[in-house]
Amino acid sequence: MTTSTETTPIEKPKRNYNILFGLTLLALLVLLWIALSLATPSFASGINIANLLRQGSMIAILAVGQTFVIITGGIDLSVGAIVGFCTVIVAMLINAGFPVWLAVLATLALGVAIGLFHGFGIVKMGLPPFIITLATLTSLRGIGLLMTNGNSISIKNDAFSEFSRNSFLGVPNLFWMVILVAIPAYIFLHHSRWGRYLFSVGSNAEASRLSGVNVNRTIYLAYTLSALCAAFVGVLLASRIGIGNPTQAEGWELQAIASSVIGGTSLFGAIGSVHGPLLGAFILATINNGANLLNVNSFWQRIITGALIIVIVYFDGLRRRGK
Amino acid sequence: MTTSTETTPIEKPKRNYNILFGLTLLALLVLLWIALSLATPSFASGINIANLLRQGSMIAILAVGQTFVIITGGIDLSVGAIVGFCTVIVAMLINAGFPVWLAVLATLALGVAIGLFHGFGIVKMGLPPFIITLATLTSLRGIGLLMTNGNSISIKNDAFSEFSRNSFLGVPNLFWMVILVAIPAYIFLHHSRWGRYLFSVGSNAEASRLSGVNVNRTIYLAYTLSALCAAFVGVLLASRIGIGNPTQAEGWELQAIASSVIGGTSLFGAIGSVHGPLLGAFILATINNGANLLNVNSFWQRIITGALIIVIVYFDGLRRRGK
Amino acid sequence: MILSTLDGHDHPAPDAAVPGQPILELKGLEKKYIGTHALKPVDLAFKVGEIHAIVGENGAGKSTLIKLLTGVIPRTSGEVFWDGKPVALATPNEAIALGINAVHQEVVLCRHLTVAANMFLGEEDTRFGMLQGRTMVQRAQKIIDDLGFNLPAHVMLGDLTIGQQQLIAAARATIRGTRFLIFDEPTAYLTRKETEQLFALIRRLEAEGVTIVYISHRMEEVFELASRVSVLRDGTLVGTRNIAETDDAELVRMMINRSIEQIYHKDHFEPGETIVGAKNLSGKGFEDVSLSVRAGEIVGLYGLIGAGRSEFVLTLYGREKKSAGEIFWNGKPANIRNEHDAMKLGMALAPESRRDQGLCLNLSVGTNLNLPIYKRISSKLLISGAQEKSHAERQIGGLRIKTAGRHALASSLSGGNQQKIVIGKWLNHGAKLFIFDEPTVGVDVGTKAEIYRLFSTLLSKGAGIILISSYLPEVYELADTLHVFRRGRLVASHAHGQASHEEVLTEAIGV
Amino acid sequence: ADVTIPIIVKDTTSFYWQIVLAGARKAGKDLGVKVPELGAQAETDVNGQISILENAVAGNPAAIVISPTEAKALGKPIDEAASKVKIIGIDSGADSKAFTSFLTTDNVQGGRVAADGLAAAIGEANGGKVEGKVALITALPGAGSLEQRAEGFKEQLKAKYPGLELVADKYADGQATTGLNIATDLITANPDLKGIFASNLIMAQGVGQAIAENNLAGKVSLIGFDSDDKLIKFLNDGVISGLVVQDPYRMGYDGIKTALAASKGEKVEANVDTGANLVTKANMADEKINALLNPKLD
Ligand SMILES: Nc1ncnc2c1ncn2[C@@H]1O[C@H](COP(=O)(O)OP(=O)(O)OP(=O)(O)O)[C@@H](O)[C@H]1O
Ligand SMILES: Nc1ncnc2c1ncn2[C@@H]1O[C@H](COP(=O)(O)OP(=O)(O)OP(=O)(O)O)[C@@H](O)[C@H]1O
Ligand SMILES: [Mg+2]
Ligand SMILES: [Mg+2]
Repeated sequence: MTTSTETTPIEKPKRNYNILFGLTLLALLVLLWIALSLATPSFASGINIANLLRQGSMIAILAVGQTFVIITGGIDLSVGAIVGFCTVIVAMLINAGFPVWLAVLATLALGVAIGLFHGFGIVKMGLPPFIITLATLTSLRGIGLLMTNGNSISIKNDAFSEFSRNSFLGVPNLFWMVILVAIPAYIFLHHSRWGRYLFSVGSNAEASRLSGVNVNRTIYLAYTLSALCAAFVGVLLASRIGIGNPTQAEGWELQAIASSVIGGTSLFGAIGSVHGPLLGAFILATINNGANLLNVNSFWQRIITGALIIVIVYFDGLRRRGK
Repeated sequence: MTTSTETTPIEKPKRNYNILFGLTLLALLVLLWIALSLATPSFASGINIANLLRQGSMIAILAVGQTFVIITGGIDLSVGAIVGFCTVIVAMLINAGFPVWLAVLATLALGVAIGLFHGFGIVKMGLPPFIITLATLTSLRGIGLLMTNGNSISIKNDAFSEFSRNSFLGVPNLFWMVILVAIPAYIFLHHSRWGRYLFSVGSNAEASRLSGVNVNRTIYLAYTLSALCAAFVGVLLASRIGIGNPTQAEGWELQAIASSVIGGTSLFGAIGSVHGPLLGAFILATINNGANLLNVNSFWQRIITGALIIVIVYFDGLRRRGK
Repeated sequence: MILSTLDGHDHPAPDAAVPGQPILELKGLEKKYIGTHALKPVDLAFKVGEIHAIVGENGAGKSTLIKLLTGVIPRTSGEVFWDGKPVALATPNEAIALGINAVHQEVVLCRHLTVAANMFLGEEDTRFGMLQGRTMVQRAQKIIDDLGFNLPAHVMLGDLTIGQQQLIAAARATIRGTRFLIFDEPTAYLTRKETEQLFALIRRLEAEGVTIVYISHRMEEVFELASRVSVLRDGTLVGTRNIAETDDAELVRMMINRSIEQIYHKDHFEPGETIVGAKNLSGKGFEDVSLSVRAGEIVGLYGLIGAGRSEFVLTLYGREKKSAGEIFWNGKPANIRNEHDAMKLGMALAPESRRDQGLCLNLSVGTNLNLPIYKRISSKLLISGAQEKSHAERQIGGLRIKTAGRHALASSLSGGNQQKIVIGKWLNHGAKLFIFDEPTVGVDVGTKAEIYRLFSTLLSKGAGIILISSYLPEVYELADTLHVFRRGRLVASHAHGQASHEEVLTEAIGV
Repeated sequence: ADVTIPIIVKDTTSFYWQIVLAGARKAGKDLGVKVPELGAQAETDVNGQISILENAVAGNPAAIVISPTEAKALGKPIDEAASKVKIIGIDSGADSKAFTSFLTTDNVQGGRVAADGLAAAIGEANGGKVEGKVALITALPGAGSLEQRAEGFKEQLKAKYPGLELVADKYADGQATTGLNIATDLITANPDLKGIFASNLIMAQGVGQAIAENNLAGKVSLIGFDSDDKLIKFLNDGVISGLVVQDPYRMGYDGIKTALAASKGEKVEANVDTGANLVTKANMADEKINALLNPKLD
């Protein structure tokens, strides 16, 4: 009876695991890229890579914001509407003669206000996130349409429109914006205490509360960040298409959520990262870009997208369970 | 062995509570109706009531199916796409000369197959419900478009188209269909053991499994019922618009979910009823109908819808917490 | 009364298996999790009609064994024989069909269903396919009443306290025509009175020839009930003893491979200043409670389930609103609006329900341990990785939390080890007043002794402690002042050792 | 005003239909008629439009002006409505003989005009050679008028411009950004692409942006449909070679006017074609065209 504690093989630490998981989605993305490079010569061209980066950028930023909310166990259906609405606001402000930086700042501030309103609805009014953000979605589109009367507002500032077209060091500005969002988001989520609080609230709000976490403030924070990301995307979209139009970005909320979930975020909260949603968004963008280059019939394209989503998430799940 | 454990103050049984809750949403609906009758003479006219019943019917049926899924803690984003797809299938079958009853049965069977596929994805492939149903949403629209080449199929059977326009005993047939779905659904959810299992799986899947509940079968069941309801709505929609068109019913999934949540269903599962979603759907229909009659600008209509959703769910929440 | 007929179901009565013959035999049963060898090959036979206790340290593999026997998890290797025939035990249904049932360690029931619905889950009464809701409530009520649990059958399970839920779980397991019933720490959340009721129930089952497996960290329960006892250590079966041929000391030695001379370790300190005082405090679940805690003393709160102790401390801690009365901190009236205020003053609360209030189960052990102190271990913006690591590892080492590492998920720990996290996070934080609500639920003897020693350390540093426990020996031995709660009121107070167990119990029940 | 004539458009959120509504509003003011402005939330929302039509009939108006989203689907409901009130159709047809009057732009004809415009632009850019690859981008599947434009465009290409090869026939999801992305990818995949027809306003904006983004003005010719500030600017900058422009304002105005006359029992013309015109940089200053490009909204 002297058997001492046998050392059990120590489980892989969770963090490494997460990075590995990220890596393997990355592997999938790279695989897609290799396959497409072989299938069509134009895929690997510099110009197409730039296009691809541009095409995935906006959903990627939305997905990062959305992920903060999903980690707390919530959902933000309003991001598409915020994007559309903010294209209108920034377009109007610029056309009214405000300097671009001021117009952008004001638009971002509006995003913060919308996010705070969501937090208020959830925390103070006790509304389910699904409902309050759905209501904002509906109302914001209405307000935007009312302001523009269904018209698009043509932005009369070429420098502003140029921004999204240009590159810096050979990388499209839009992709720089992803980096600009992703790095602070990564530090915030994985290396700051507020990031920890997002996870803990999503895992068990009551336990967090009893451990001194300000649960309400954490929820405000998550929705504000999501809306802020959306407002930022609104500015980028206005720059890219050169108009303010409240009906734009319809359905982007679902794309953002899908990117996030493909990237490993759990809709039950407490599981998620920053790199996951980014990879998710660029996987979706690659599928569309590839299908366009291969001139796949638009209808087939939808079918393939659906099937690929299933396959990707399935294999990803297999790998995670297998570990 | 005499008294020992002190009796806790006995709370009202949950069932009564549920019915009361239903009643009060009903009160809200009635209030809306009274207000609208006073505001516009045409609201209370027989023809308008018939219109209103018709307009709310399809979302109501979808919402009931969706509620089964939400009670298990899942979500079904595909219902709108199934509706659109099934309009195509039933139209093609009828035009191919199949008798209407057979065409309808075949379409419903297809709905069941789609639901089983969802169950398979969730249970066997371990996919999150959000992902598998989002993938089906995308793919089904693609398949439908491919089958119709983007065109609408005109249904060459007047009897079939007439059905949704006609009434029986002064009540529109479409509303009869709601009753046809709601009564078995009510019995199923609240008075059968399978209904009970939906709740238990949503509340604690592990506990249910340990009690010998077949959790997998319950999940298959929920998604099958939801898809079946959607296929049925597809048949009704085909009858109402007289065409098969795969792009119809876009966004109806969100309307169905919203109706369900307004009706008191919890997106975290284990809480829900049949009458709740029905009331939710008709409240939304009334808001739209009233706004049309009052000639509210369609942009304002969106803003008001959003605001009313917040107000209704807020007061409903207040009342429930107050109890 | 024959329990298996109590619910009117026609379950096969335990056939006339000969008492003393093996009914369930394990040969080389083994379970490996990724990274953890939870159960090393075990050979063990359970005899018909015996009460077989299983003891062992936290994480020794007791619950794992139970989960294997009830088809909850698949085994890695080995064989199980039921009545001499090999069985797969691949699903819970298979176990239930054989007549193997369990009351699991964590209450696994559905909070959103009624008590009655939970009791009959999976075996509903139906007529023409329709649920007989009212009949089931009546039957459930009758069963509950017969067992002497005074609980309503029609309320939502989630509205009951955990202790009450545990009783329901026990009641539920007994009505399933069972031949083999496993209790995994059933008394953890029960008071002495309820424990007696449960024991009566277990003896009745034994008399009917049901084989009982009983897991507990409380030695006196093992000696009171069991006929044989098996000891697990680190997933290995160390030995099986007839209860008559062993004693406390031997079992403890087998369990932890060393001996402890004394479990209830208590140093006396000269009480200092009053830290916290409640004056005529009322709130949800309790009324007009006045008491105070001084530096260097342990104030114990004893009472039956639902006596209002938890609600009282939650109100002190700012989680619930007080309806009347006042709270004093360091002699001055304190306005505590929320938990954060309480923490800032210097309070720490380890809540009673680790699942609902204590732990973020799907986060890592390290994150859970550091949750209250992230502010302290962050520079302006960033968390100090080194401090995060050192604080987590100090508690893992100090409390001997059995885990694959600080990155392992809290949910992968055994019940007792989870409980250690709930306590450990407040040790990291440090405070003037520690409130421990049922701190040793599910904790093994060795660790219990360490936790009590830890109390002394806290006291020696000038802290005060409020200790709530439904386990009378614990509060009785440790508390400098013992307050007894009954129906939300503080009915009696005693200094250490002043009143006997019986007196305290009588006051708590109020006969 | 006691007389009410609702107008039901396909999609209130699009600028084109807002111009129709503006025309109707003006007519209402001029003629002393109350004109509720109704419409579906999206051009594909057939069921929504049927509901709106039902609601409008319930209000007992003098007549109804409607632009059916879907010819077949709206046939029966319009027949039924026509049994209670006079129905005037605008813009697009329906499978119903119950229209008292019908003011239409022939969308198939619009598609043909676009093909002609594209051919002319490609010819001009390539020294008279009308040949090369062209693409068609449709905003979203399932919208009747867009299908008709596509039909006319493809028909005309086949019939008159054998040198133009349609290499891609793409559907977007109604979003300008998607149009932009598709156009960018098409240009990447077909570096020798000569022309694109973007068959509605929002697609023309997206595709125009793609051409501007890649500095392909003059290399890839673009024909759009309908107009607004942004597209006119593109036209001026040479990014867009031509726009097919209808007369939505007149459709709205004359729709109400005709409906009022019909409701009074006056005889009205059964079919009116309001025309589709190709606007290029060359003719955009013409008075008639200018009026189309800049309708007087209030
Ligand atoms: N799902 C799991 N994944 C990985 N390891 C696990 C899992 N469940 C349990 N373990 C590990 O298996 C070992 C045995 O756990 P078990 O729950 O059987 O202990 P126990 O004897 O019941 O302890 P306690 O007295 O604390 O309840 C522990 O080291 C635990 O961490
Ligand atoms: N969620 C709830 N809903 C209704 N009543 C509750 C709820 N939680 C607790 N109560 C009631 O409040 C009173 C005080 O409960 P409390 O948990 O404070 O008692 P306790 O002395 O700590 O007992 P325990 O040993 O069960 O923890 C009891 O009557 C209990 O039933
Ligand atoms: Mg255990
Ligand atoms: Mg308690």
